[in-house]
Amino acid sequence: MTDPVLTSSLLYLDDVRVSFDGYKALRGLSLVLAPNEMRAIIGPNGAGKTTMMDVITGKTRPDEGTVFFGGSVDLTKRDEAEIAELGIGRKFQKPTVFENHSVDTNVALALKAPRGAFATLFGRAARDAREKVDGILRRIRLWDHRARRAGDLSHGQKQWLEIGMLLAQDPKLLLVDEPVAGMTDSETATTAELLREIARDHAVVVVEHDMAFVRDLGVKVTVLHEGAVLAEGPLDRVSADPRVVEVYLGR
Amino acid sequence: AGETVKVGVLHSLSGTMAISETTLKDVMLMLIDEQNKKGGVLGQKLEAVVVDPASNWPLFAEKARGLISQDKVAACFGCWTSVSRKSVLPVFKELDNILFYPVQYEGEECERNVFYTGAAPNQQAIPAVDYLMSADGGAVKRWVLAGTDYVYPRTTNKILEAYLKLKGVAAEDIMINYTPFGQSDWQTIVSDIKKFGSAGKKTAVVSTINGDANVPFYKELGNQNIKATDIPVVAFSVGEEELAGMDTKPLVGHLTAWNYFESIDTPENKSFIDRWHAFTKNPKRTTNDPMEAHYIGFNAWVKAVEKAGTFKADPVIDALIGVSVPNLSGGFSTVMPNHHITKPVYIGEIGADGQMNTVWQTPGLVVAQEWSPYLEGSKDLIGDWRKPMSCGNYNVKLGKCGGAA
Amino acid sequence: MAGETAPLLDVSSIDLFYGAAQALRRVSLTAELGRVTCVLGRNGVGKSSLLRAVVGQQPIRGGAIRLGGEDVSRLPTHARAKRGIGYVPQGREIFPLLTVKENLHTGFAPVGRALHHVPEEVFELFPVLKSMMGRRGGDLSGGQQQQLAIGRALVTRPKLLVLDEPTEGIQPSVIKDIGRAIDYLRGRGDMAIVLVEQYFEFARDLADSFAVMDRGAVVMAGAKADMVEREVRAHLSV
Amino acid sequence: MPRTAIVAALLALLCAAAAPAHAAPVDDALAHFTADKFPETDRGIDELVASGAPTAPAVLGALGDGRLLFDPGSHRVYYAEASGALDDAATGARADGVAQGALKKVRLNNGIRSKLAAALGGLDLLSPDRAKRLAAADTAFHTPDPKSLAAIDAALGRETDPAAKAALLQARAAVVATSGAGPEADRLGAIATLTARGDGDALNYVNQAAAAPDASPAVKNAASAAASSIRFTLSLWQALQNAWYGLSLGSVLLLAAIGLAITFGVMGVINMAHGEMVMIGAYTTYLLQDLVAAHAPAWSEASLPIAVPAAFLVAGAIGVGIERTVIRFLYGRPLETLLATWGVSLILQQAVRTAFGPDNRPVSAPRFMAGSFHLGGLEITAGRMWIVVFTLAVFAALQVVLRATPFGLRMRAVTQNRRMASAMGISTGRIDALAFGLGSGIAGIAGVALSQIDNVSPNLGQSYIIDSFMVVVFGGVGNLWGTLVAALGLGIADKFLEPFAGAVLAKIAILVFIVLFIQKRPRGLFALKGRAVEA
Amino acid sequence: MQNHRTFGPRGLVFLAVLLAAAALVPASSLLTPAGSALHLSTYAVTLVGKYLCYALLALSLDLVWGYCGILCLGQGAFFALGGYAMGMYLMRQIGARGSYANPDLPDFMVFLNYHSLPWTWWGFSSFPYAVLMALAVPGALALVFGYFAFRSRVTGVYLSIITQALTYALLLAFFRNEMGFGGNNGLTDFKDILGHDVRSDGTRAALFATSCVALALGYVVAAAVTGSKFGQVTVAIRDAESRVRFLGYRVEHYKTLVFTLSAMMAGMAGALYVPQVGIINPGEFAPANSIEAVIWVAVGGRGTLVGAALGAVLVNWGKTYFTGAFPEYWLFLLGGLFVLVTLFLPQGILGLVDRLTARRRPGPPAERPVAPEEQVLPRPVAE
Ligand SMILES: Nc1ncnc2c1ncn2[C@@H]1O[C@H](COP(=O)(O)OP(=O)(O)OP(=O)(O)O)[C@@H](O)[C@H]1O
Ligand SMILES: Nc1ncnc2c1ncn2[C@@H]1O[C@H](COP(=O)(O)OP(=O)(O)OP(=O)(O)O)[C@@H](O)[C@H]1O
Ligand SMILES: NC(N)=O
Ligand SMILES: [Mg+2]
Ligand SMILES: [Mg+2]
Repeated sequence: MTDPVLTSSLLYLDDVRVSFDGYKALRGLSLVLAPNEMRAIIGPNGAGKTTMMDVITGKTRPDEGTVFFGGSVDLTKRDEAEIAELGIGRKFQKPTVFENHSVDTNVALALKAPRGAFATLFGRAARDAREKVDGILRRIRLWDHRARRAGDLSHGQKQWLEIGMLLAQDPKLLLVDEPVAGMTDSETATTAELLREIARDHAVVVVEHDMAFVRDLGVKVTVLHEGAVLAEGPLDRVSADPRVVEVYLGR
Repeated sequence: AGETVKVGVLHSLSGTMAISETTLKDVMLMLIDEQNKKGGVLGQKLEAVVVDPASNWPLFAEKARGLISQDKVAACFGCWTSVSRKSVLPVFKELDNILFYPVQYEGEECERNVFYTGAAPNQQAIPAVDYLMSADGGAVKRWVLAGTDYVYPRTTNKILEAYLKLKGVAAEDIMINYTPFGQSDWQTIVSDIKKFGSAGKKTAVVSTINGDANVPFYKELGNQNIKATDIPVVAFSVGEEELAGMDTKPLVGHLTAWNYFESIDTPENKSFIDRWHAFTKNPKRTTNDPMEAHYIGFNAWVKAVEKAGTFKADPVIDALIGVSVPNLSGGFSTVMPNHHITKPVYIGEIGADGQMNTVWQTPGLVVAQEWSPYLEGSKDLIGDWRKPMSCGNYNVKLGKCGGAA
Repeated sequence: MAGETAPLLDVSSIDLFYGAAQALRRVSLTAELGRVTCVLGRNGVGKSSLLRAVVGQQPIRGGAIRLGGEDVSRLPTHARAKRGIGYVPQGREIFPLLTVKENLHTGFAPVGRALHHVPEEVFELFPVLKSMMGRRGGDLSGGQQQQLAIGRALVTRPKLLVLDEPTEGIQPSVIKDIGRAIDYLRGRGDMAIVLVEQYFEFARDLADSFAVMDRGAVVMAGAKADMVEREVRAHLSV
Repeated sequence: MPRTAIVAALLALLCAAAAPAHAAPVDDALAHFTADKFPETDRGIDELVASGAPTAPAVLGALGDGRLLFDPGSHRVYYAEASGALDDAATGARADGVAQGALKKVRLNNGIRSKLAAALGGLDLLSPDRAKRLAAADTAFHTPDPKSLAAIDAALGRETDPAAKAALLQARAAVVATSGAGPEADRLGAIATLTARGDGDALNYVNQAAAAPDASPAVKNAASAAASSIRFTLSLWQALQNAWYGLSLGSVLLLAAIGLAITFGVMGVINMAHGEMVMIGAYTTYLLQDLVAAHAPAWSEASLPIAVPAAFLVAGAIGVGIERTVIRFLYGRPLETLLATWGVSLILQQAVRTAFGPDNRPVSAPRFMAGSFHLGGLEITAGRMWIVVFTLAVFAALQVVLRATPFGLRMRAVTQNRRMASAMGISTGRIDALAFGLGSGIAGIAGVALSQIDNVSPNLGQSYIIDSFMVVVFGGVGNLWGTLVAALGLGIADKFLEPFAGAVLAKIAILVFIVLFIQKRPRGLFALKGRAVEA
Repeated sequence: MQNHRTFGPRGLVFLAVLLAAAALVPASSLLTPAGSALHLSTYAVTLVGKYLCYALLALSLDLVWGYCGILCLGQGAFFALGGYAMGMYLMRQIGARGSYANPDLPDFMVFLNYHSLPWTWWGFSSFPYAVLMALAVPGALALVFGYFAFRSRVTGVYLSIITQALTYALLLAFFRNEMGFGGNNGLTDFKDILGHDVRSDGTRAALFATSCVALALGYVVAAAVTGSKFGQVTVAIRDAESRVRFLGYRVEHYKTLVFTLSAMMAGMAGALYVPQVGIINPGEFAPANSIEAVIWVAVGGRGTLVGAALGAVLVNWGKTYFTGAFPEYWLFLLGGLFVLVTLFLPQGILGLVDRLTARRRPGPPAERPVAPEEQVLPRPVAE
């Protein structure tokens, strides 16, 4: 594997195909992400954005195609936990938190720390763990809710909590699926700012339908359609593309 | 007077064994009731303490302990399966009390605190085989030993196998088959039996199939059209009570071996049946062999208590040996030094009415062989609880009592 | 028309609790036929709770909910559906293992046999559903599920359509479609629509009247014309 | 006197129908019956046959049915007619005024029964009734005796019916093959006939033909070729037979599990009381049978079919009752349904035990479910066959209800998302109650069928509950087709293992197989894939 | 977040009661005269000793079920295996005192014509070896079984049913005399343990005290496990297994570890149970026994360790009492009790206590047994 694009990339997807009982969700998707790059992904409902994240995180095995991380790690051979340990974190489209744990425990569980069964059984929590958790809680504005059961949060609060968990995980690559769905405009702006800040030293892939938010991010945009890349480039150029207007933005 | 003496009744009233044991609880209540009407024992009234060990073996042990140490019963009547007996045995030994065990079993046991009023293998299985080998029984040459997979059938079949081989039956003329408890699909096995029986030699099935599995077994026999005249089945665990739950028409002619049948025509039996019907207020309730065993055991106990003049276990245990009480088939059963009783053996045919018609019986009473002479390990053992021997497993070859503890 | 005088939905001063925690405090809201009432507010202020109270998924402690004059506060959810409340919940709540077609057919329950067919307008509004009739609802993408959820509610031929953030996770062109759909439904005049939204432009374009919530209470309410965008936005920012 | 000799004697008797009656020997013969000893009875049969008394067939028939009575005092013998009227055994004349109570039955045992069967069977070889002739030929086939050859040949001479003729030829072949005598051609012919029959008995006789001391090399070769040919056919039939046994076991499993596939598979209730619903169905069958027997004896053959709807209603109603009083408070807490239904199952068991007693209740089989028939080399018992048919019918009906009715759709909607279903206007309470009632009712129906093959006792349900869960889960929870395939598959696997491993090991092997299989397919045989499941 | 209060006040009370009982009960039974008000009969001591073993079993089950969402319907198998290990030791102690006076072979082997001790019995004359086996055999079975099952991601009812199949298969296997464990009768008629007569009051008191200590120890271990970060992960697994994977935790390792630990606890419970009840036989493998254990946990309060132990003691005490006092009707009472507990005490008995004291503190999540049930029950799928 000496392909220069591959070795210099953080994430490399080439010709990935996935089908479910005959339905082709991904049809030759290719995508390259450089280290510390932030990328926005847009595309019609059902284009395969979430499926792409499933493939990267090991939830779905592609039928065909290559998926490499850090230039050398073949993600199709790893399971979810291994991939997470490699440094890929994810926020789900439907917020998924540990409903019976308190908000702060949710964050603490995500905190970067040894993940082994014996390590958690016998290990002591790092001294700065508490501060880190508190910092994140304040940042996602759930400090006041820290002792509540996560299952009792409202939809939007869960979204935030999941973002907080992603921060705690401190992965090399963040996959963020529709982070601002159900947020108010000002919250959306805050989130964009947060992501930009993270992107300074992390790679980020953001999926969103909120064009104002995508614009706020100010990064390269990839448009997926029917399981493959339809267009790629700055938002202005992409949104001027008549095909994108046709299938996605509408008139 | 005024004080009552308690008697423990340790039979499952729920769970898988309730089907067999509930009747035994009822018969004990009747016997105690009758005894009280006669004035009790030693001038004291008896009181039955009924508990439900729920077909659960550890619960048997717990209940036994409760009966003896909490309720202070003078004796217990109970258990059906061998495992329940094994489970309570240490308790009876430890707390030195008496258990009357009323069910046929595999033998190979002779304990001081237990009186075995059911049949040992030589009081049921061996005579049944003898009968089938006789001209009268059809001169059977080929044998299927079919049983439920547990200790009683396994041991009984081991004894029978040794016995049959001794009688010159070749190994290939013996088929042994075990099935799990509650087996309900007998298609394959019955068809195998049929095949085994079509080799041109007279074939019979010796069944040690337990309780619940019998109904589907006999239904399958009927369905596959195996008639008693082709391949008779002689069963050791099928009594009147089990037959009451079956449509017996297809079974007519199949055999059972017991020490008592409800159909036995004696005045004692008739009176017993009448009292039973009156007591249960059910003119259709059947009687069966283990009930008779309790009848004998209870009367023997009463007699022994009167002989000893006390309810204390030790004197009563000693007094029981040699006690002879009427059984229901017109004779007397005697408690022998090996704590088993003498019994007549009957072979009966199942009739369309669900009753057994005696077709053969031993000429006299049979003394139990608690240790089978046909097994390697036990052929040199005898049990005799009379003083001075007082040993349940005396080795006549070595001339000493084994395992005393 | 009766709607001219009395609103179809009249929520008056209700309280709602989750265990000991109060989520709604004396909340009032009305909705009239042929009009869209928009409920705005930040995360966790109680918008969904209010809708759940209206459809009957969450019991209220005080106040009353009237539909067409009848007090429905104590009726079970399905009885309210029979009286004409159609609900598009937040998070879509598609029956995952039923096919798209079956999902739509669940809407037959509250209506008479004569109406046991999917109204054609559902497919006109969301043509994607037509091509996916045989697929399991749970397999659809998020946006597709949202469209299915709206279509499913329309099958019950509601008089009151309650939508909880219907644009969440929807691609822009479909948001426009949904907007047009709501506009169309309003235009028919036989339906009152309550819309919970975070997406302010969308709400502003559609709404006839507003209610803005904060911390479990309605802090502003009135016709669109009476609303000052700056004040509303102030309530929506952190 | 050997049995075949009696046949010959009886035949002679019949052929010389008008032989003069000897009064004295008849009385002597009958006197044996009054001794109440089997050897005497045996002798009595011989002498009666030898006496050629005209009442002999009637007396022997009565003996076989247990209708032959004697007076211990007067030593007279009577036989009872079906009507209950008594006839004198010696004369056949009506014997009025004899006190029935004083009479004792002449006892039977299997030896006597066989002897009678042969005696009466011999008579039947020439019976005008075709069925009797067939049966007699079959008896002769199964008890080959050289002495009966003459009788068979005589019967063959008269026989015109092709089936009866074929049966007689087989009987003759059996005699020839086992006798170790006769011309070579005759023996070869017999071997050919037996090969054509091709069953276990034929194999046995062919082997005997080969083993005859004077068998010629030609006979030996023919016999060993025949034996291997029969063995091959037999092994093919055996495989089919095992498949049938498996199918029939599988359909019992399916029947027991199918109600659970609703209450557990579809509704998600861990229904430990499912077995008790089966039991209640079986008791309903028992009660109904008793009711019919008491009030409408003419309908007793129909009591089983009537029990099907009755059991459905009774068990279904109890199911609805349980749902309304207990289960409905537990939706969303399925684990607690385990606890509650376990309690319910204890209560139901004990209730039945208290009401009916702990012992088995007899349920008899209607005629159409009794006996067995052959299909080539397959032996199919009628009862099992009807159960297979019935099970498949229940399965099909259930599929229709679930797939093609609004009720089915609503039920699935409710179980997938109760809150949302309610918001769609579905009256969840009603659907829940009906669905649980449906599952319970089907369990009740299973009880009707199981009453035919198993104990009707308070423990009936307990013996099926584990297998039922195993089947539903193995097939994939909620997938009715999975339940079907799992039940039949496990049944067939069990029946193919049983001949090698024995019933106990076969069962263990099946359990181990399930454990291993689930590793490969963690969501059962027919697992649904995709997002919809994880959502 | 991190739950530093490993035991909490309730746990401390529980431990104190156990340790006090370990000291006082034997004293009362041995040192006070039979008539005295302070005297506890041997019957009572043995009975409670048995309940304590059940409590330890329940505790082990709660560890996997309440805190990790693994509804094991085969927990009785581990209990029974531990019991057999101890039973084999006790059998070997009988020596030549058996009926047949055979110094090498237990009685059942003699009459089944065994000529030498099967290899499975080697070493069991040593007490440490037997104790080791009581832990190691259930542990190893759980390790292997769990590793494969969890690696294959068998969850929910599928896992429950294969654990049930496991115990059922073991039941059938142990029934077979060929297995060399005494078939249906099992092992019984024990005489000595560590040189002391198992039937003496002193030994019984000692066994009782040991059971108390074992239960206390089991509780300490379980509480430490559930109170650690490991425990939080297992609860997270219970509630959202796949989400845990995406955080990088190896779910199968966690599950296998808890499962193995729990099996070893169950094995220990079985080993203590056998000398106190005097018999071990295949009946202990019966699936119904394992289901009953689940019910004790549910009655006491799933996800509350103390509750599980309490549930076991209460249900068994009820069973003892009802079967003696109402032998004909006890199933109505017990069955009714289960129904009522489910309807009125949805969180079990301790759940009720929690609810009554809820206002005082929110309680760490691990102590709150409300779990999304989807974890155990796959979403029903209609065909
Ligand atoms: N497990 C599955 N089984 C069947 N079809 C599936 C499965 N998973 C995804 N699909 C289909 O694949 C397509 C792509 O889905 P995906 O969720 O990736 O879309 P998306 O781009 O994330 O859409 P959205 O913006 O609406 O979230 C959809 O049409 C969906 O129905
Ligand atoms: N089931 C519940 N149990 C306890 N508290 C809840 C529950 N559902 C919501 N809450 C709480 O009630 C408050 C209102 O929640 P609600 O879901 O109504 O908010 P919302 O306005 O719809 O927010 P969002 O925009 O995030 O959807 C929140 O603080 C939330 O945490
Ligand atoms: N002793 C018996 N029949 O188990
Ligand atoms: Mg998506
Ligand atoms: Mg909301």
